[in-house]
Amino acid sequence: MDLQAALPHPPSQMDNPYLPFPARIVRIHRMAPDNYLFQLRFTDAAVAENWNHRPGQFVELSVIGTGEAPISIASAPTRKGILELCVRQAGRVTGALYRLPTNSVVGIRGPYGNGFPVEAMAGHDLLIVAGGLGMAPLRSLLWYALDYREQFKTVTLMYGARTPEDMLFRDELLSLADVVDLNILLTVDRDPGGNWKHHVGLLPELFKKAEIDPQTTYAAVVGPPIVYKFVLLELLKLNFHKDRILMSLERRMKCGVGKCGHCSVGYKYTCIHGPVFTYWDAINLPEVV
Amino acid sequence: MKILKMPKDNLDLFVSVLPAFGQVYAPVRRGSGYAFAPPARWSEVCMDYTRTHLPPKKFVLPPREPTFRFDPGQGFQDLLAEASTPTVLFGVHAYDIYGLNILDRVFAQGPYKDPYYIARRQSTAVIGADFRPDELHFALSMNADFVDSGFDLFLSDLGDDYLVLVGTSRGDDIVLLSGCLMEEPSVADIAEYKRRSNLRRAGYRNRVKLEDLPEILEMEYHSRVWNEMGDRCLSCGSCSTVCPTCYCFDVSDEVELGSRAGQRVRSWDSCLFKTHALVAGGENFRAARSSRIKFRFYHKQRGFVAEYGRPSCVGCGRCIEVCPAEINIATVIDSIRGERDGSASSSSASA
Amino acid sequence: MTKPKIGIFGLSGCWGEQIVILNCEDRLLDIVGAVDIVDFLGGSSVNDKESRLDVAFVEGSVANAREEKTLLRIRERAGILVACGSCACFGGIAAMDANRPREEIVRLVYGDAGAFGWDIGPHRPLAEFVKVDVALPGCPMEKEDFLRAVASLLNGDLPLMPAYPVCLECKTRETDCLLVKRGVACAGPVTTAGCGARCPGHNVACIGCRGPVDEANMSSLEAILVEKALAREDVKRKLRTFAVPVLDRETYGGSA
Amino acid sequence: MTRTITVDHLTRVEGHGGITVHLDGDKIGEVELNVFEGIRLFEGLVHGRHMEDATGIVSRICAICSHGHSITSLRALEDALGVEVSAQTRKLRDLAFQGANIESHALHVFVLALPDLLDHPSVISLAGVAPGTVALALRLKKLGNTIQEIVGGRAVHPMNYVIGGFGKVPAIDDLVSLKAELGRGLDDCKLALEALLKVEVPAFAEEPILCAALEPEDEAFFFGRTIRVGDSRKPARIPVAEYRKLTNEHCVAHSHAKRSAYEGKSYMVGALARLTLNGDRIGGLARTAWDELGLTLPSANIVMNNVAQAVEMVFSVERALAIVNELLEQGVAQEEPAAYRARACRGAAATEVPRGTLFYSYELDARGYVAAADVITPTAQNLSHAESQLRAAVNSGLGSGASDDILKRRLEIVARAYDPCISCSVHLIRTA
Ligand SMILES: Cc1cc2nc3c(=O)[nH]c(=O)nc-3n(C[C@H](O)[C@H](O)[C@H](O)COP(=O)(O)OP(=O)(O)OC[C@H]3O[C@@H](n4cnc5c(N)ncnc54)[C@H](O)[C@@H]3O)c2cc1C
Ligand code: SF4
Ligand code: SF4
Ligand code: SF4
Repeated sequence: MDLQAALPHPPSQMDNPYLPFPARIVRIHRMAPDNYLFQLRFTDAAVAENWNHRPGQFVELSVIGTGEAPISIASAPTRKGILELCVRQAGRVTGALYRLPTNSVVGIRGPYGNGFPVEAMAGHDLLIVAGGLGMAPLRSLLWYALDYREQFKTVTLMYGARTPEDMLFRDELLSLADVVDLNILLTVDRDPGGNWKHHVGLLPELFKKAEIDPQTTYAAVVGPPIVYKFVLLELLKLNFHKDRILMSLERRMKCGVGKCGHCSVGYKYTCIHGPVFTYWDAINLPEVV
Repeated sequence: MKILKMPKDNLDLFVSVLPAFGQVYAPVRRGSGYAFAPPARWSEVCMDYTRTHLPPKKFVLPPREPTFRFDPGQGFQDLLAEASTPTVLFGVHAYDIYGLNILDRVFAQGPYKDPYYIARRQSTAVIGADFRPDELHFALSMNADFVDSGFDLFLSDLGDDYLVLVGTSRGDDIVLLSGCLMEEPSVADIAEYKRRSNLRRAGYRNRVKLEDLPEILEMEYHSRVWNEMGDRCLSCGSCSTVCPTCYCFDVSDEVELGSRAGQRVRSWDSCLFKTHALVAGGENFRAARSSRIKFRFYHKQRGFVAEYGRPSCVGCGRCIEVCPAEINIATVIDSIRGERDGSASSSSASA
Repeated sequence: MTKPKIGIFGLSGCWGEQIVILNCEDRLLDIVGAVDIVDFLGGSSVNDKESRLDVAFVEGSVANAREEKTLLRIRERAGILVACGSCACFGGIAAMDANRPREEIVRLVYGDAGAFGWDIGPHRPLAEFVKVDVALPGCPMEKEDFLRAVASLLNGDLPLMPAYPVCLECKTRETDCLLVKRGVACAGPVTTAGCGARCPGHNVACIGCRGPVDEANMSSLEAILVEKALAREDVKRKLRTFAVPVLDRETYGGSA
Repeated sequence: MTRTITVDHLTRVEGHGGITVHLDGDKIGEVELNVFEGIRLFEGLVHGRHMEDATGIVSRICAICSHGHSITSLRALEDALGVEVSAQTRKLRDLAFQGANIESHALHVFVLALPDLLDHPSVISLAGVAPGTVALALRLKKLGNTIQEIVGGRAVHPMNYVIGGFGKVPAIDDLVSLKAELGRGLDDCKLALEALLKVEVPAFAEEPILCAALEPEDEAFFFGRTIRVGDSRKPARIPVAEYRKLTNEHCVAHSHAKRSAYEGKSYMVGALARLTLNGDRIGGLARTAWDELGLTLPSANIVMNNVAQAVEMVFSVERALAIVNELLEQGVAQEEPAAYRARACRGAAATEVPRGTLFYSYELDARGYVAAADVITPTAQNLSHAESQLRAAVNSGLGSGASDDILKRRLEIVARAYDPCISCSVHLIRTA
């Protein structure tokens, strides 16, 4: 075997998966005190043109001179030209991102990860369950489902946040409620302001308010560990198929392309085999849940 | 495959053409061990070395590697050119070439290819050499005692001659450039090669049973053995650092004083370190030392099997040699199997 | 644009970090160009002791009430407080005997004259008194760490520091392991990296000058060294040279 | 009317100290050099530690003199253990001392003292008007550090020095590049001289100075086994083992450091003392510097110590180059440290570090643990002398009607002339 022939040719700059594309922050929307929505536009029109992602995929975002962090894509694939990232301030990179003014250039590479299996989900009822920041990747799925509404039967969104102020995309979701064919169930843990017109209580309580047929439904669940714990309980109570429950895992990541080793769960890499795993996958991976 | 023979007396002439293919690195003494380093004189090169401190991984995945420059004004410029320095690695043992082949699967195959790795691997000519196993090698058990690819040339000792396998066209170029140093091997040479290979295989003193290891590991996931190891392990990371197939890396941005321009650097990391699976906010998916050492074993011996059809361990014995806590991959496998002290199966149920 | 205001301060110590700063000969003029050093007793006889500081670099440990007061005042003034060197980060070498009665030691030095009533409290790390934003350990701190910290802080980022042990860096030097091959009490496995394994690279055991790595497995290393026929008391003292206050506060050696 | 003049905090010196002068009308009462650096009590730290750990600990007494502390500690241990080091080891240690001397003197003369003489608050402000001179000083300082790094492994707190030799003998390549740098260093020395020639050295007091320094053993200017005290014509001689005859320490209440006196008189150690007593050893470019800078010894002006340091800096660059040449000619052997065995023993050593004579003695028990240790640093010895010079400076200042502000500045300049290392002075070690 010829070693030189066997190995792929050294790729040109275009196929260096580590090299970010410059993108400009065109708008920063402060959705919650520690949650900003960043709208980005690639500086190179060709890159924007060729960009395609699936709901549930993520990008590696570089704040130039600080570092890189994986962030879910919150916008729908159908929104060409604009990429929306919903970021919580959590540490060095996200902290530096928060200090950048509009018009700054950041680096973006991706999209990475498997995303939601939308082809398999098509033709089914769709149940989207989001807790807290879990809404970020699910918003992409939600918009995908709305853009291709005909592909799905009923579409239900259950979303829980701590308070109305913490609810991401609150205005957008509230405005959607009446205009599209979507069953929206929102809840907050507490309502300090007293102006909340929807449910107050924990996320799993919303299951009492919805008619869900486990035989015909795919559930996509993303949230903090506590959400998984109780939502999964509800779904299992309903006798959901374990491989029709989809969840998105979060692990430390340094490359996004299956090399750096950090995001491994058991013997899968979150970045390439995930981040979306079925519940069945997850319980069979050591170290999850 | 082209097979040739070269009298040992010709070795000096042969190595004198190598610099035409790049900076030559060969095994030389370093303390009580060896290292691949540019030899000052050829007499420094130890053809009978046991193993080098660091495996050839250091050439294809350097301990610290700047990958690109960034500048808020100018965007991103890769530093790929630096990865293409022609290099000749002389005297690499079969298991280490196996190690490179395993790294190839991770870095040069699959949906994303690592251009830095590929550039380095391609600009490195690998000249293999056979070896005599010592008490730590268990390459035979890991099916890495012999390689049929991944090298340009491979030299096997026949006594007065070397049998030379030509693995690539570059290998052939080296042979051609060296002139008439090689000849066709005779039937007797091949017989001698086989005899010596058998002898080498018989010479392994360290062996592990591999056949059912993935299942055993699956079943012994909660074995007490892991906790005992967690108590002893220092999380020093020495085992993964010297491993020919451990490749975890960390990434950091280095900026220049008074600017946001700088370079992104990747550097070796280890799954034994506490921060390996730590995420923002403080959650650590492998906070316990025992879970980290278990992870290393699982990933090498179990996870890789699932993903690539074989374990990523090649049996070089390095991690056994360097572990200050005397954690020994071969004996760990035995105790998991329950064959060392019979403890594994009896304790596993309790967890 | 106004340049960030910097202060450089020394409490009890050997002046090592200030010397390290002065030893950045090639970069000093760049640093002076990028920041405004307004308060630096060791370098200037005109100092602004009141203004707000963007960053304060503090070397040395806190040994008495006077130093505690100095430190609290620095904290009040500083946006970011950087503990420089192992004395500031962990108490350092002077805190080695933190658990021994002070009077006894004083008598050893000053004889019957005693301490004239001086304040001779044990040496404590800065974090016992104030919030420390960045810790640059090492005895002394590494020049490179300092320069990298300055570069990051100028961008508003906290510097990245290694959180793994010296062994990783040592292994990349491809020398014999002192612990495994020579049975020497090397503190590398329990010491935070960042020095490039300078000591083992010179065939000299690491003495732990960069302080304990997060989750250092002290008890296992101790057991390993005792197995190699070193006296347990001696091993303990060797591993407790630079960071006694921190080691005593956190429970190291707790296993998996 | 009584009053005090105080310098709250001496600036541009290593460590924390101040000056208090008590005045009753024009009569000077107590003059105190206060040391309020936190006490670190190194004696408690080395006591009971293994002899092999001791040097790494005492190095931390002082950063700027860490090579001096380390090597002196080792020489005392070797003296106790009866270890003879190789000629190569002696040479390399000598080289390290030259490096330390270049670095320390470049720092003191240009960064700490020169701003005074040119009326600048700091070297940063000096750099604004004389960037060339500052860059030059930094280059020389770096040269000293490079030497210390190559020989000792690190500029501050070297780790490469062990009992009997070195962990790792410096690499030939490093010595080759060092040779080139030392060549450039000589050129820099010439430029430095030019810069210093323009500087006028003030004299605030004329007061005879009693000097003490080691008598150089062979070519190693900074190593010796006999102490000289007095002046160059007829100094008294004391064997190093009996160094307490010179140092005679006592404690005073106003300071965390102890005081020294020889036969009841305070004395001075450091560059000025060395050149006064051993000036006959100085030749070459250093001698030219001496002449050009107009250094006349003995001198009664302590500020001249700065000039003596400049001369010594040139000497050290020349000496370092000579050593490196010798090493390169003879080749550097990759030798192991000399062997030794623990036994109950005691020993002492002294060296000349940049600020003066440094004394060490150790007593070891049969298993090799430290039973007693004693360290006397140059600044500790100089404190009493400095107080007498401060008094003289105030005296002459009052005589000429100087204001308190001028007096304070003069006090600082006089104190700084000693290049005091307050961190050092306070960290006395004595276990008995
Ligand atoms: C697939 C995926 C999707 C994500 N989507 C979002 C999102 O839409 N919005 C959002 O706010 N956050 C998201 N996160 C989490 C986000 O990546 C972390 O909050 C972020 O990396 C923190 O970086 P930092 O530098 O600010 O924090 P630091 O604590 O300073 O982290 C330092 C570095 O460690 C790594 N790291 C730390 N925490 C994480 C983590 N949780 N996951 C992966 N790497 C980590 C990163 O490389 C990071 O740069 C996602 C994580 C993953 C894995
Ligand atoms: S070498 Fe041994 S002690 Fe160190 S991390 Fe590996 S298993 Fe643990
Ligand atoms: S010599 Fe010390 S630092 Fe180096 S690998 Fe061994 S134990 Fe670790
Ligand atoms: S090896 Fe250890 S003692 Fe030496 S510099 Fe590094 S941390 Fe300090």
